[in-house]
Amino acid sequence: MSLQILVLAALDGIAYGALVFLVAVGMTLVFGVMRILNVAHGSFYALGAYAAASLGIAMAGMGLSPWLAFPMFIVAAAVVGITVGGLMERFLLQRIYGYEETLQLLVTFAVFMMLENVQRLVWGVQPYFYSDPLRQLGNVNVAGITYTAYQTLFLPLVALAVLFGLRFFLRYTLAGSVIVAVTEDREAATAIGINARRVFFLTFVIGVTLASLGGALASPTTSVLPGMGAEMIVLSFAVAATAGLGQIEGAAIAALLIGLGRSMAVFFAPEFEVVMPYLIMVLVLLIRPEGLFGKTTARKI
Amino acid sequence: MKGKLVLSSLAAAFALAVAQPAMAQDAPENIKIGITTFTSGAASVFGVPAQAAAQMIAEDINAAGGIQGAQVQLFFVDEGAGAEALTTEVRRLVQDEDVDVMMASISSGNCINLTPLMEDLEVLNILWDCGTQRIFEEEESTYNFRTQANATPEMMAALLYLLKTKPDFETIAVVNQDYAWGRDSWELFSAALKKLKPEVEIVAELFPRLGAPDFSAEISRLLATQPDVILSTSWGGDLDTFVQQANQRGLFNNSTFVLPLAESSIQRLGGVLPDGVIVGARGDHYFLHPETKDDEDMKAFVDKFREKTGAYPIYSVFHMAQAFAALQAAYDKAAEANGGDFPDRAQVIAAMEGLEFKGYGRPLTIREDNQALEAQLMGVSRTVEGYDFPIIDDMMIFDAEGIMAPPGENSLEWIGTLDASFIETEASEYKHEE
Amino acid sequence: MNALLSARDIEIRFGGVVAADGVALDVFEGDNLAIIGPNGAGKTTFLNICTGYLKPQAGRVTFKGRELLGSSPRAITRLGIARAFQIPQLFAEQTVLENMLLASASRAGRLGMFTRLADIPQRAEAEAILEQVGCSDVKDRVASELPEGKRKLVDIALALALKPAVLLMDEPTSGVASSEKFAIMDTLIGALRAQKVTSVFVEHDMEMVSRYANRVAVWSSGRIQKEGPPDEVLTDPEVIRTVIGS
Amino acid sequence: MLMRVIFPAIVLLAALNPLVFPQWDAFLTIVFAKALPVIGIILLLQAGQVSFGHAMFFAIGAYTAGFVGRWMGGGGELFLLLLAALAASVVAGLFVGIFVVRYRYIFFAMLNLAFSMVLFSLLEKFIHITGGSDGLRISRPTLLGQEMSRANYEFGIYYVSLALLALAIFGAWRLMDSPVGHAMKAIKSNETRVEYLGISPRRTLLVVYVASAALAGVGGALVGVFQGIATPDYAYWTRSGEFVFVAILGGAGQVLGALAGSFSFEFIRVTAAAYLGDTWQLTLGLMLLGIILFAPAGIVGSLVNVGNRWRGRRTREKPSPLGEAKEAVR
Repeated sequence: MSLQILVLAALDGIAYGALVFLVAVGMTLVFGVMRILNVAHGSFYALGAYAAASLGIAMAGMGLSPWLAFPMFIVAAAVVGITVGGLMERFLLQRIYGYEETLQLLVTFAVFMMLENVQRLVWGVQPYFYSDPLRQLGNVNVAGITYTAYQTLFLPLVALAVLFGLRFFLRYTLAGSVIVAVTEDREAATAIGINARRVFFLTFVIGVTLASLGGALASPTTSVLPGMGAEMIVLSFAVAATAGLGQIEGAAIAALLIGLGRSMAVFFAPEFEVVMPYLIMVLVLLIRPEGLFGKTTARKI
Repeated sequence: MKGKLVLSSLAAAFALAVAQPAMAQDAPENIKIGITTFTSGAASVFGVPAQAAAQMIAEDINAAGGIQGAQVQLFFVDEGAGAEALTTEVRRLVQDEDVDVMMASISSGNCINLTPLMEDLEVLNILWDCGTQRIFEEEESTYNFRTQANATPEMMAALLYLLKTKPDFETIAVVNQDYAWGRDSWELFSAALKKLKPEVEIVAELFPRLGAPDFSAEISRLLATQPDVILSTSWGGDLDTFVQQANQRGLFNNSTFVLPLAESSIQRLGGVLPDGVIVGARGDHYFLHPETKDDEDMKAFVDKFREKTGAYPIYSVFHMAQAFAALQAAYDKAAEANGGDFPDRAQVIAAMEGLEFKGYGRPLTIREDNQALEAQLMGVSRTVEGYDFPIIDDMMIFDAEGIMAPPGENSLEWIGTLDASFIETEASEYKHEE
Repeated sequence: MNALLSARDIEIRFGGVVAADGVALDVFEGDNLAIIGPNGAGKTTFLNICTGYLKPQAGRVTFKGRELLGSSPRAITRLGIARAFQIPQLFAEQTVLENMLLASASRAGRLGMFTRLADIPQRAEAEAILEQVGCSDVKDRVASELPEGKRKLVDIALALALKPAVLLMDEPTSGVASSEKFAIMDTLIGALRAQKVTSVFVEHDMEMVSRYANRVAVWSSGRIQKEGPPDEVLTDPEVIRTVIGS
Repeated sequence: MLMRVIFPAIVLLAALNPLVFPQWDAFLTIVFAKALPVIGIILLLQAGQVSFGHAMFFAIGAYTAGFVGRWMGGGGELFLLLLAALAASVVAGLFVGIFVVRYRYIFFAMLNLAFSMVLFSLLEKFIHITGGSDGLRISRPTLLGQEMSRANYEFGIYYVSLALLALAIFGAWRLMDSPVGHAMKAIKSNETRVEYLGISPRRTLLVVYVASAALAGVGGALVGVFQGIATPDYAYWTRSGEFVFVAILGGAGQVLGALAGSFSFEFIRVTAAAYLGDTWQLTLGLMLLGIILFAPAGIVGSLVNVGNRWRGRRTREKPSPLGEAKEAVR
């Protein structure tokens, strides 16, 4: 294997990992704080992609500058996060916080099924493609190979920004430290007067916004079509479980690992491309049952 | 739940609404037709237009007095709802609804699944779109007939076109979807390539999964290896994504692309598909078919379909039209044999053997193994005035006999008997005319 | 006389907190050993170590000469060391009798898959133990519905159903109404003696200690500060200052 | 009452059904066959563990039936195929089980999911062996050595499925009330104490896991030989999700819930697909939400509760089939 190929594989892996991270980090955050594994997370990814693609196509139709697509992505993601995520938390999740994990999981599974259906009803079955932002950023040349700046530079930068933004938010802002407090010890946090409900609402909206931001950012690179969410869920699970549930930095590393594993497979063992994320997840969990960065907690007796 | 839905009830209601009382005294009121098609999932890019076509054709048939005086009534089943739901619903149609004929299906997997069921239930089934060559090669069939070509001539035509137009290539790579069609089509193509041009080196065999959202790594690898030819039999959203990403990164600059199913994506892709890409349409049909585009019925069909859906017909639409054409021809033939009286089901099935019928391309014949002989149209993409997407130019039409395995012969074994003279297979050539 | 259960040089710390720093303690057959000491001194931790729930950083624990460290709670239970808990650890969704039968079934060997739990041959014995601890009246109630005192007793009964050689109890009568404490301890200690069960119990109530223990160990600052018969230990001025007085 | 009167009555009715409504046979065969993996899920739920990967055993059963049938020539013999599927899923259950019983809750669910997705990918990958996404054709086997027409064969399979389901329901019912079954419930409410009783939670879970894998495998084989095909979709995670869905729908507290859930699920799916057109997923999703929010005991559990109330008996059943035991040990 030549160095060139390693570099190429690494670039593709980073670009893919960045996108996966953007989606998976929301799921990880939500699980860390609320202890709910949100199956509907992939649907929010799809909703974000659909919203961004249809807004983008509409904007292009109005003759607006393609540069406006970038702020539009954030707006689209936030709109999905606040409306769909907010409504789901307020009217559904709030009723089930006392339930067992399994039932919570199934509630989100039900939402997933419904949202899959809703997507088809709203957007139909034909693929959407909105690649103006991708073209707008142009190409870069690495080792004689053309890459899109959007995938190779922009997406990883956004992922880094989200990673450090979240770290900053959780460590240095009041809302963030409240979230951390609830993550670490819900009872103690409630005991000192933290309103867990508001924390949950905030967290969930952030998580959904991140998922749909991932979808919005993915839309210029891929066909937006029904079923795109179902695969992303499994991938997000793989990242979240590999990282250790609730581990934000861990999710970044796990996403990178899965991205690199996948692109290396394309270059050296294409037949393994599909199984790669699951193999990584199985291997990591077999060696470290709580994930790469997860912590075990013993029951107090 | 991989996207599942059924438009069937709406469609059935619609079909009921358009159905009218029968004219002829001896004919039954209705011919009931069950149609399986994708109305959900990725393959609905074929299924939904085909469904629209079926409804449109049924309207036309009924407005013209039906088939031998009987109105056709359609029942749709969603192939996207999964194998069990599909067989359950098909069974219900056959056993409870008592349909006269089934038309199944788009997915080869579903065809493989349903053909033995149809044999057992003893109901006429028209394989209206699925491509796997295995079906009639592996098992004989009494009740199943295919009204279009299969994977073997489709791939042979693509290979021949490539060899005739670009004889000097030295390296090839494949990027196919990782499922039966992607694998089978490459097996046929590469087996023939090895016989006809053994010196060609296969530099990459990539099978990203069906529905993959990203091909960046595949494209990087192709950019690094720079094959002369890149083949992809992908379709739908996968093909769109692949072409978009490949175009953006300049993969089209140095490699010739062969995209045998691109006709079905070309209207969505628009200008993203560059000129000079070898494009196929899985058969002998195209809305600008050089031999039939000026026929009145072709023009009317294309216009009406555009009016109904806003798009030009794609190959699955033509396949649906062929299935109806065959059905109509079979009823007519059977009625004639029956002294002009309305035929019973067995007579219709008997009429299917050796049936000659015409869709919107050259005439077709059903062979003794129940497989239709259909010519193949290939060409390259070209941007022309009047269309906001590339059309197919420099067309070649290959007659079916020369490019498919004879009845009873296995395709791969047949390909094993080919030699370099196969490249000389004759083709009619056409340029696009304004 | 050889010790039945013997701990040597146990060291364990959690972060900066030293819970045990060279603890040595012997339990002899027939003992009713009470462990007393200030809150948070590490008494429960010691029980956790002896039963394999925690692993100390250094030291050894032997039972009948056999090394216990590294074994799981399950393996240690199977050797004959049972444990009752400060916070009752019951199977909340099942009835008291079902809780007991599960313990009895486990003690009797492999668990069956197709006989009903209620029909196992050990049922009479399980009911007898419930009778002994005065819980027969609640045997058909779901464990989570019981008042705290009853839960505590069922917790001990579960350990007794294992017919252990040694029973480790963590504040057996905390949570039990004080009017009932002595009656319960009378029957309990009686049952232990009758079945020749050696017992160790962590206790805060000095009256309980002086009544029911034959030996007392004082745990303080991660060490055994003093050890001996109750009348001797409980009157020691230093013990009074550090433990009893506090 | 439920198991002594209603269960035999249902089995009897089902046995008589082909004489009255033979057009229901195909539908009911699928209902019975798919209830088998759901029983397995219900058994695991006793210990609070949810497998999001049991479709893997379902697929293993179906593919084994296909391979063995092909190897025997013709289609093989139904009972041998079922036996082979049972053996294969037991072995696979043991192999996967040894790993997954070390994990709990989300990790248990996820690891199962990962294993099943690996299998799913392999089934799609090894196209020359498995037929890839087109699936593996399963020819019609003989029934007790008899070659059969499709109608007779389906009639036979109907009774085979019914008998196996009845057996499985009875067995699972006994298992749930056995020491192992109670140990499962105990694992859910307090695994630490289970250890302190000298019971191995892992071994207990493993035994039940293997049993549940076997049920899923036999169910998969039945669906496979009935449909005449096994596809990689059999192993996809949404199918595993469906099994869990059906378990909750029917009521995870009662074995009979598997049958009730399976029947309702398939019924909704078929009728919604036929009459509600493009909204059947929406319908199913709403159903599931409704059940969890308003009748968490599922269909059977809710009926039992209503029955008990009607007879004026105070029930000791918890409102949720899974209980709220997590907090109970505090």
